[in-house]
Amino acid sequence: MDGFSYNKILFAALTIFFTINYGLILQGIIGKIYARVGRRIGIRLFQPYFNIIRQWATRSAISHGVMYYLGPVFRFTGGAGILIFTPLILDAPLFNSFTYAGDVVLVSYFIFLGTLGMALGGGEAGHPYSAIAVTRGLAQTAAFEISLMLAIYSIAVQYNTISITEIIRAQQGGVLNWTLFTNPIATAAAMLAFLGSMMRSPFDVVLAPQEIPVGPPTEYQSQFLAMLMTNRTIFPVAKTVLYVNLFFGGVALYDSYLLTFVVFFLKTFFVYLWSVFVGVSFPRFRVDQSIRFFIKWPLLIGVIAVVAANIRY
Amino acid sequence: MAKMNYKKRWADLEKRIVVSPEGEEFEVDPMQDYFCDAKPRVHPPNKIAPLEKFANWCRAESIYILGFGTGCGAIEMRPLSSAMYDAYRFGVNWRATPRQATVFVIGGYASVKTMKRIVRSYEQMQGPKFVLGLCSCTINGGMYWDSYNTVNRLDHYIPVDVYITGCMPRPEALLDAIDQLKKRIKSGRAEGQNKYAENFEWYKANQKKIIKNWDMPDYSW
Amino acid sequence: MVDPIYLIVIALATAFALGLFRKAPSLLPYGLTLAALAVMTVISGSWAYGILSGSLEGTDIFTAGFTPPVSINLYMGSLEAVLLLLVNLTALMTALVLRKEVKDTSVYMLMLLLVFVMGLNGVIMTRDLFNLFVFIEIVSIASAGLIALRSNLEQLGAGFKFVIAGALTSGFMLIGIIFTYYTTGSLNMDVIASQMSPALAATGYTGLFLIFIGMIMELKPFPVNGWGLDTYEASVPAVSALVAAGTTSAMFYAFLKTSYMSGGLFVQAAAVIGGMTFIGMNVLALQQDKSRRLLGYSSIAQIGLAVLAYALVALYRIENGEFIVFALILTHALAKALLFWLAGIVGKDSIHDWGVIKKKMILIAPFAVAVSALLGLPPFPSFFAKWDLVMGLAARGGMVWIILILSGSLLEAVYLMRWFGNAFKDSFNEEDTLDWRFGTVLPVFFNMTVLLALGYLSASQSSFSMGFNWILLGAVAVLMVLDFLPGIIKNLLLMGAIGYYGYGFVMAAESYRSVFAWIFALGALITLLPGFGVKGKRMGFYPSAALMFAGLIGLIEAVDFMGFFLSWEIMTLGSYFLILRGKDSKPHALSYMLFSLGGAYLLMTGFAMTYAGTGSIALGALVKAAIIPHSGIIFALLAVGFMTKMASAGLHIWLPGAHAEAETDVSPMVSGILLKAGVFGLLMTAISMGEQSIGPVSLPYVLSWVAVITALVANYMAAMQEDAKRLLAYSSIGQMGYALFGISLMSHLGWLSALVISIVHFIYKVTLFLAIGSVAKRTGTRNMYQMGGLITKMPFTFFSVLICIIALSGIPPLAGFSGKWIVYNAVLEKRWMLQGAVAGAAGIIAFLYLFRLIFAIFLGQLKDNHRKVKEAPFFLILPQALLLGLVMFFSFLPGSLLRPVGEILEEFTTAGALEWQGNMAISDYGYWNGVAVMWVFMALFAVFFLILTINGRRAQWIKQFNIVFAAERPARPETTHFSYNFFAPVRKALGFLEYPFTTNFWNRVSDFLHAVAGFCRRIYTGNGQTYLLQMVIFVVLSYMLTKGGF
Amino acid sequence: MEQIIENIKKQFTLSDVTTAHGTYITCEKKDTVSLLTYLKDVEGFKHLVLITAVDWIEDNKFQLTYLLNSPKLKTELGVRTFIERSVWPEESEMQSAHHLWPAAKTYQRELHEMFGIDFPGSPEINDPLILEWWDDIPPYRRDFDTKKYSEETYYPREGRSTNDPSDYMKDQLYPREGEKNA
Amino acid sequence: MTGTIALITGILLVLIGLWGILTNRDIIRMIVGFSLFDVGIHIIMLSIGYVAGGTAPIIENLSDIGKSYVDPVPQALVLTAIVIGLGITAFMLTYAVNMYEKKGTLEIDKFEELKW
Repeated sequence: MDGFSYNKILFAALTIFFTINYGLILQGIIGKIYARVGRRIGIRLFQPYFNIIRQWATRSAISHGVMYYLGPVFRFTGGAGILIFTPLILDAPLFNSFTYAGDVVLVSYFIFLGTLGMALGGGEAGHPYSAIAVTRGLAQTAAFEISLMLAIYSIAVQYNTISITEIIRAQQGGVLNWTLFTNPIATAAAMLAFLGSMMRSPFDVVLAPQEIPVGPPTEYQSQFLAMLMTNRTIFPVAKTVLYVNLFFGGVALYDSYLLTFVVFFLKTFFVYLWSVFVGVSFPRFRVDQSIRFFIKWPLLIGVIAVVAANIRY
Repeated sequence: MAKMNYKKRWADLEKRIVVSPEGEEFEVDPMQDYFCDAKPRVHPPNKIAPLEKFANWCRAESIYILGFGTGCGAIEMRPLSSAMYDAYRFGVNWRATPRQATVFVIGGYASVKTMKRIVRSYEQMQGPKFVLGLCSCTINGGMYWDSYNTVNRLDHYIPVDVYITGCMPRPEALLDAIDQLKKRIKSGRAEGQNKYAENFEWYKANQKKIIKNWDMPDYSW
Repeated sequence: MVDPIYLIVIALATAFALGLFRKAPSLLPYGLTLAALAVMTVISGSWAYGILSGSLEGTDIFTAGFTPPVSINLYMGSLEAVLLLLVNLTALMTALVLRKEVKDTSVYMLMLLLVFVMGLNGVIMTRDLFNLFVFIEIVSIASAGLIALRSNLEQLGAGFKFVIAGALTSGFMLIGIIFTYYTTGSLNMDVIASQMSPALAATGYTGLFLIFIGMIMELKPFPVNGWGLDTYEASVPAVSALVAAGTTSAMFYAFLKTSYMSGGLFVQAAAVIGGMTFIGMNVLALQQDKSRRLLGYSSIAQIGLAVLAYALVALYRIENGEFIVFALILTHALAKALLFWLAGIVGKDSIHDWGVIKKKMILIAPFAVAVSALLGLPPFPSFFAKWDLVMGLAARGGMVWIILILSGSLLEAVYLMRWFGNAFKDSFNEEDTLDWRFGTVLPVFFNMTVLLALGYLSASQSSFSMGFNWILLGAVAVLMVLDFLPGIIKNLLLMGAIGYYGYGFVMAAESYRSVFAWIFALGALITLLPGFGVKGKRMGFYPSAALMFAGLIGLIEAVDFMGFFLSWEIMTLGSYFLILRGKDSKPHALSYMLFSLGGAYLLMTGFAMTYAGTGSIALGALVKAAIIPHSGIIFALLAVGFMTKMASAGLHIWLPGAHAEAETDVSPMVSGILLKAGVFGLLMTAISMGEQSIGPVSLPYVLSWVAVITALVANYMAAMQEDAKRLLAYSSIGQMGYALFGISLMSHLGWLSALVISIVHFIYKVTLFLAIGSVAKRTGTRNMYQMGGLITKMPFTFFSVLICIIALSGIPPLAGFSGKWIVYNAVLEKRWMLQGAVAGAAGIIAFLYLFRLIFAIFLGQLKDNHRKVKEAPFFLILPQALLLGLVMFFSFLPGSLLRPVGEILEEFTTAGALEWQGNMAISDYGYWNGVAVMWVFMALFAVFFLILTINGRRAQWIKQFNIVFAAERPARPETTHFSYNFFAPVRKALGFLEYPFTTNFWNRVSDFLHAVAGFCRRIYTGNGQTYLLQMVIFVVLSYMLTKGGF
Repeated sequence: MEQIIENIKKQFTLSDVTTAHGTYITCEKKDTVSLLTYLKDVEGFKHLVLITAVDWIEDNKFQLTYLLNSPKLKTELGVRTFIERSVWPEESEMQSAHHLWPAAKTYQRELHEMFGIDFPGSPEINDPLILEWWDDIPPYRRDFDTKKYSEETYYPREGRSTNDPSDYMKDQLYPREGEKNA
Repeated sequence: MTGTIALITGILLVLIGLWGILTNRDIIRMIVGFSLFDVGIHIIMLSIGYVAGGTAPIIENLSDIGKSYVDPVPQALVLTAIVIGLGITAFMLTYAVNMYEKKGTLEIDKFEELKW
C-alpha cells in the first residue's frame, strides 16, 4: 500500500511487457495442447508472435467511426488496468506497481471497462453480428458473475478483507492454507465461473467463429485487431492471476527468482489448463442453456459457500 | 417479343424519398449515402528494409485464409485442417471474415455471379493480401472454357499470386502452393494489393465488362 | 345589526311579491330575486363577520315576544352565521347561473328558489323541533319543485321518488317529534338538551331515535339513498349545486342540532352509518361514468364522512372538533357546488366527454382546486381537518377508524382523479360548446378563490402548529396569476425565485438534509433550464413545477409531521399535474396519484401513531418513537409509505409509465429529483428510529430483500424494454432499489452508499433523461429499434450518454464506482452477502440495458429518415454539460463527495466509517484510491491511443454499409440494425422474471373493487317503491341494532 | 403402371409411350396441364421432380418434360410435350403449372430465362433468376454460340483449338444428315 | 282509554298506510297510502296530547283554571301538519298527473330511467 513514485510507471510498463510475452507463449502452448488432443501436430510454439506482429504490420486500415476507433483503446486499457491493479507476485515491487489503487472490487469492476469498450466499438461498426455477440456475451457474463461474486464474498468473510494482497498473505505458509483447501466450496463456485469468463467451449457461443464470425470484433482488422489481439494475450493471464491470487495461494517471492517464476508459471498454467481441459471435452452450449447452467449449479454452490462462510467465520 | 425484365435492379438500392421526423422530405441515394466511394490507395512497403523484411517474414509465417468456398475446389481446402495434413503447423489459420484474413483462396471456377462476390470480398480484405488460384478453372476456365457464364482467367479481374493446376489438385498441391506463396512473400514480390490499386481502372473495366449489373461502389471498402 | 328574522322575511316577502308578476318572465322579477338574495347574503355576511371578529355575540331571536318553551325561537351564532352565508351565497350564485333557465320557464321558479332559500335559512337557525320539521318540509317541497324544473321524464321520476322518500322520512320525524314532546314536554331543543338524562333518554328513546333516523335519512345514508342520487343526476346542475351545497349543509347542521339535543345518544350509530356511507358510496362510485351522478355519489360520501367525523369527535372527545367537522362540510359545499356549476358549463354527462372543458383551459384550474379540496389535499381546509381528525383518533386509539377514513379517501381519489384525468387528456369534438357566460363562470371562480382563501385561514385553525413556509405557496399563486405571460419570463421568474430562496435554504439545511437540499435546489435550477427552449406560454407548467419544488423544499424545511406531510402532499400534487401534461400519460398519472396518495396515507397513519405514542408531532419525535410499543409497525408504515415514492418492488407499477410518458424536461424532474424525496424520508426514518422489528422479523432485513429484488427485477425489466424512456424509468426503479438497500443496511457505510447513490443517480438520471428525451424529440419516436447510428448526428448527446452509462454501471474511473465499492464493504460489515450478491447481479444486468440503450440509439445503423437529424437544442445540452462537469469533478476527486457526506453521517454512527489517507479511502475490509485509478486509466488510455493513432493513421473512414456481410451487402438500415428483442436469449432463459406479478395483483385488486361496485350498485334499482322498502327496513334494522332489540 | 397408362388413355390422346429408361408419355400441348392435374389428383403423382426442356432446333420445337413422382407407388413418370419453337426475340409459350406445385414456379423461371419459354401467369416469371442483366439469346437455345460469347467476353488464354458447337454437335449426333448437307 | 284507542288506531293507520305504499304499484294508490299514513300520524299526535276527561284548552274565565284540559300544543302542531300533509299530497298528485302525461302510465316501476 505505497503511494505513487515515478519508477512505478516503469514497473507497470515492464509488467505489461512481461505479461504480453508470457501470454503469447501460453497461447502457443494451449494451441499445441488443443492440437494434440485432436491428434495433430499443431501450431509452432511461437506462432502467436508471428500472428501478432503480422497484424501490427498490416498496411491498410479502415475505421467505422470514433467509437470504433476508441473501442480497442478502451479494451486494452481495461485489460492492462486489471493487470497492474492486481499483484502478480506477492511483495515483488516490480509486479505490484499500482496495487495500492484498489482492492478486488476495483479489479472485478475494472474488467467491465474492456467489455464496454469492445461492445461500443463493435456496435459502431454497424454490423449486426457484433451486436448479437455482445448480447450473448453480456448475458453470459451476467449469469456467471453472480457465482463469482458469491465466492468472493465467501472468501472476503473468511479472510476478513477484500484486499488482494492481504488475501494472498493469508494463504501463505503451506499448500493447505490455500483457499482451495480452506474453502473448497467457494473455490468450486469460482472455478465454474472461471469457465464462463474464459469464453472457451462449452461457453464459447459468444465468439461463434463461423456463425457470427469471431463475435464482437467481426469488423475489426489491422491495427485495431492487433490491439485487441494484444489485449487477448494479457487478459486471460490477468484473469488467471486473479483466480490464482484468490484461490490458489497466489505467488510469493521466493529466494530464488527462478523458483518464483516457475511457481508463477505452474499455477497460472494449471488454472488456465482447467478451462482448456473442459473446453476440449465438451460441445457448445446455447446462450440460454449456459445462463440456465450458471444460475443452477454454480449459483447453488456459491450460496452454500456464502452460508457456510457466514456460519464458520 | 421477349417479356423478360432483364434490367431489373434491386429496389433497396434505388434512390428513395424519405420523410424526416420534422416532416421534411428529402432524397436518399443508398449508393452515395451508405457506401464509401473512395478509390484504393497504394501502400508502399516500409522504407526501412530490414523492418519490411521482418514484417514479410511474419506475414509469410502467419497465413490467415479467408474461409470462403467459391467453387468446387473449396472442398480440397477442408482436409488441410484435419490431422492428416494439419496445415496449422505451417502457420495457416482460417478466418471467417475477410477483414481479418490475408490470403484469399479462389476455390475453382468463378461464374459471373461468384466473381462479383469474389471482387467484393477481395476488396474488403486488409493489408498486404494474397490470392491463391486453385484448380485449372481459375487459370483458363478449365472444363468451363467455353461456358457462357464462367470466367476464363482470374488474373484479369484480381491480382493472383500463385496458381495451382489440376482438376482437382490434391491438398498436398495446395500445401505446396502455400509454400510457394511464403517464398514469394518473403522475397517481397507479393505486392498484389498495390498492383491492384495501381491498375485499378483496368481491373475495374474488366470486372465491369462481365458483371453487367454493377450495382455496388467501385471499391467495396 | 339587522335582525336575522329578516332573512326569512325578505325571502318570503319577495317570493310573494313575485306572484304579482305575470307568468311570462321578465328582467324585473329576476332582478328582484337577485336583489333579495344579495341582501340576504349581506345580512348573513355581516353577522358572520361580526361574530367571527368578536364584535357581535350569538343571539336568540324570539318570535311573538315570548320565550321558549312557549314560543318558537331562532338562534344566530357563529356556526349559523357562516352556514347562512354559505347557503345564501350559493343561492345567489345559483340564481346567477340560472339566468337562462329563467327565460325558459316561468316566474314560479324564482319563487321556488326564494322559498327554498328561506327554508334553508330557517333550518339552520331554528331551535324548535317542530319548526325544524316545518322548514324541512318547505325545503323539500321547494326543492321537489326545482328538481322538476324542466319537467322531463327523468326529472319527474327523480322528483317523485324524492317526494315520497321525503314524505316517509318526515312522517317518521313527525312521530319522533311528538313522542319527544310527550316525554320531555318541550319542543325547544335547548330545553330538551338541558333536561336530557339517561332516564329520560331511556323513556324517550323511540322518539329521539325517530328524530335521529329522520335526520340521518335526510342526509341520504348508504344504502337507502337511491332517490338522492337520482335527484342529483336528474336536476339542472345549478339546482344540484344548491342542493349539494345548501341543503346538505343545512340538514347536516340540523342533524348536529338534534344530535346535540339527544345528548349524543346515537353517536355510535352515527359513526357506523357515516362510515358505512363513506366507504359504500365511494366503492359504488367506482363504476360510475355519468358525471352528475358521480358527483351525487361523492356528495353523499362526503356527508357520510362529515357525520363520521362528528361522531368520532364526540366519541373520542377529539379536540378542535368544531373545526374538523365544519372544515369538512364547508370544503365539501364549496367544492361540490363548484363542480356542479362546472358540470352545467360543460353540459356533458359522461365523464368521457369532459375533454371539451379544454376549450377554455382556465377552467382546469377550478376543476383541479375542487377535486383536490374534496380529496383533502393541501392547502385546503379538508386537509387540515383530516389531519386533526386522524391525529386525534390516533391519540385516543381509534386506529380502525383511521384505516376506514383513509381507505375511503383513497377510493374517492380513484374516481375523482380518473375523471379529472379524462377531462384533461381526452380529445373533444370541436363543435361542442361550453356554456361560457359571466353568470356561469363567476360562481366557479368565486368558489375557487374562497376555497383557496379558506385553506390559508384554516391552517391557523388546526390544533397543530405547522412549520410550513407559505412563501413557497405564495410563489406558486403568483405564477398561477401570471400564467398569461410567455413561458420564458415565467421560467426566469421561477428560477430566480428558487435561486434566491434556495441559496439561503441550502445554507440553512443541516446534516443529511443538506445533501437533499442541494439535490432539490440544484436539480430544480438545472431541470428548469430546458424550459427556455420551449416556445409559447406553456400554460400550467410553471405553477405545477413551482408547486412540486415548493413541496420538495418544504420537506427539507419541515420541522414537524404536519409540515412534512403537507409538503409531501403538495409535492405529489405538483408532480401529478406535471406528469399529466405528458402525451399519453392519463392512466399513468392516475396510478401515480393513487399510489402516492396510498403511500401518503400510510405515512399519515405512521405519523399519527408516533404522535399517539410520544405526544409530539415534531420530526424529532421519531427518535422517541423507536422505543414505544408498536414502533415496528410505525417503522413499517413509514417505510412502505416512502417506498411507494421510491417505487420499490410491488409498489412500482406507476413509475415506468409516468416517467416515460412525461414531457422531455419533466421526466428528469420526476425521476432525477422527485424520487429522492422517498430516499430522504426513508433515510430520516431509518436514522431516527434505528433497527426495528415486528415480532421476530427484523424490518431492515425484510427491506434489504425487497430492495435487492427490486433492483434485480427492475434492471431485468429495463433490459427488456423497447421504449428508451421506459428503459430509463425501470432503471430508476433499480437504482432506487440500491438506495433502499443502502438504507436497509443500517450502518454508516450503508447510509453513505444510499446518499452517494442518490447524488450520482440524480446527476446521471437527469442527464440521461434529457439526452434520451432530446433524441426522442429529434427522431419522433421512443422505440429504440427505430433509431440507431445517431452518434454522427448527435455527438454531444452520445458523449453525455456514454459518460452517464459508465457512471451508472459503476465502472471504476467514473463516480459511480464509489457507490458500488461502499456497498460491498457495507455488505461485508453487515454480512448480508446473499443480498449483496443479488444486488451485484442486478448491477451486472444493468450492463445489459445500458449497452442496449447506447447501442440501439447511437451505434449501429443510421436510419433513412434520420439522415438529417440535428443535434439537440442548446437548452437541452446546457444542463447536460453542467451535470457532466459535476460527474467529472466527482470522478477526479471522489473524496470531495465522499468525505463531507461521510462526516455528516458520523453524527449518527461512526462504526465502519471510512478512513482517509490522502486520496485513499480505507474501510475495515479494503481500500480504494479513486484518484490513482483515474490517473492510471488516463495514462493507459493516452498511451494506447497514441500507439493506435501512430500505427493506424492511414485508416480510411468508411460509411455505414461498408461491412462484411458474407460477401453480400446489407439491404436497408432497418433490417441491418439489430435491436428489436435485443436480449432474446436472456428472455428465453430468465423470462419468468418478466411475469407481471405486481401488475396482475393490482389489476385484480382493481377488478375486484370494480366488480363489487358493479354488483352492489344494483340495489339502486330505480324503482321508487323499492327505495321506500329499503328505507323502512333500514329504519327497523337501525332501531333493532341501536337498541339491541325492540 | 400399365394400368395407369390405360387409365390415361381413356381420357387423353397420347402420341407416344416409351418405357426404355423409365416411363415417358407424350401428350399434346393443350392437354398437358389437365393431364398433370389428373396425374396429381387421381393417380397420386404428388411430387414434381423437375421441369426441363430440350431444344429440337432442327424440328423447330421445344420438348418440355415434366418428371413426376408418386410416393405411394414409389415410381416416376415423365410427361413430355412439344411446343412451337419461336425465333428469338419471340418467346414460346406454355401453360403454367405453378398452381399444381409451387415449386414449378422456379423451374418455369429457369426455362424462361434459359430457353425463352414464357409461362404467362406464373409468379415472378419475368424476373431474372440466375443470369444478371443477360442481353443475348437465351443461352440454352442451341442457336446461341457459347464459345463465341465466351471468347468475346472472358479473355481466353491462347493455345486452345475449338469447333463451332452447333456444327460440332451436328457432326457428332447426325453424321449422315451432315454429309447430306455437305 | 280514549287516548289509547286513538293511539292504537293511529298506529294501525300508519301501518296500513305503509302497507299500502309498499304493496301498490299504482302511483295514485300509493298516494292514497300516504294519506292514510299521514292521517295515522295526525291521530297519534292528537292521542299524545289527549288528557282523559280534559276539556278544550280554552280559558274563558278564571274558574277554568285548575281544570284539566288537553295539551294544546299537539293540536296546534296537528293543524300545521295537516296543512303540510295536504300540500305534499297535492304536490304528489301534480307529479302523478305530469308523469301520466309524459309516459301514459302510473305504474311506479315504469319510471326507472335513472338507476345505478
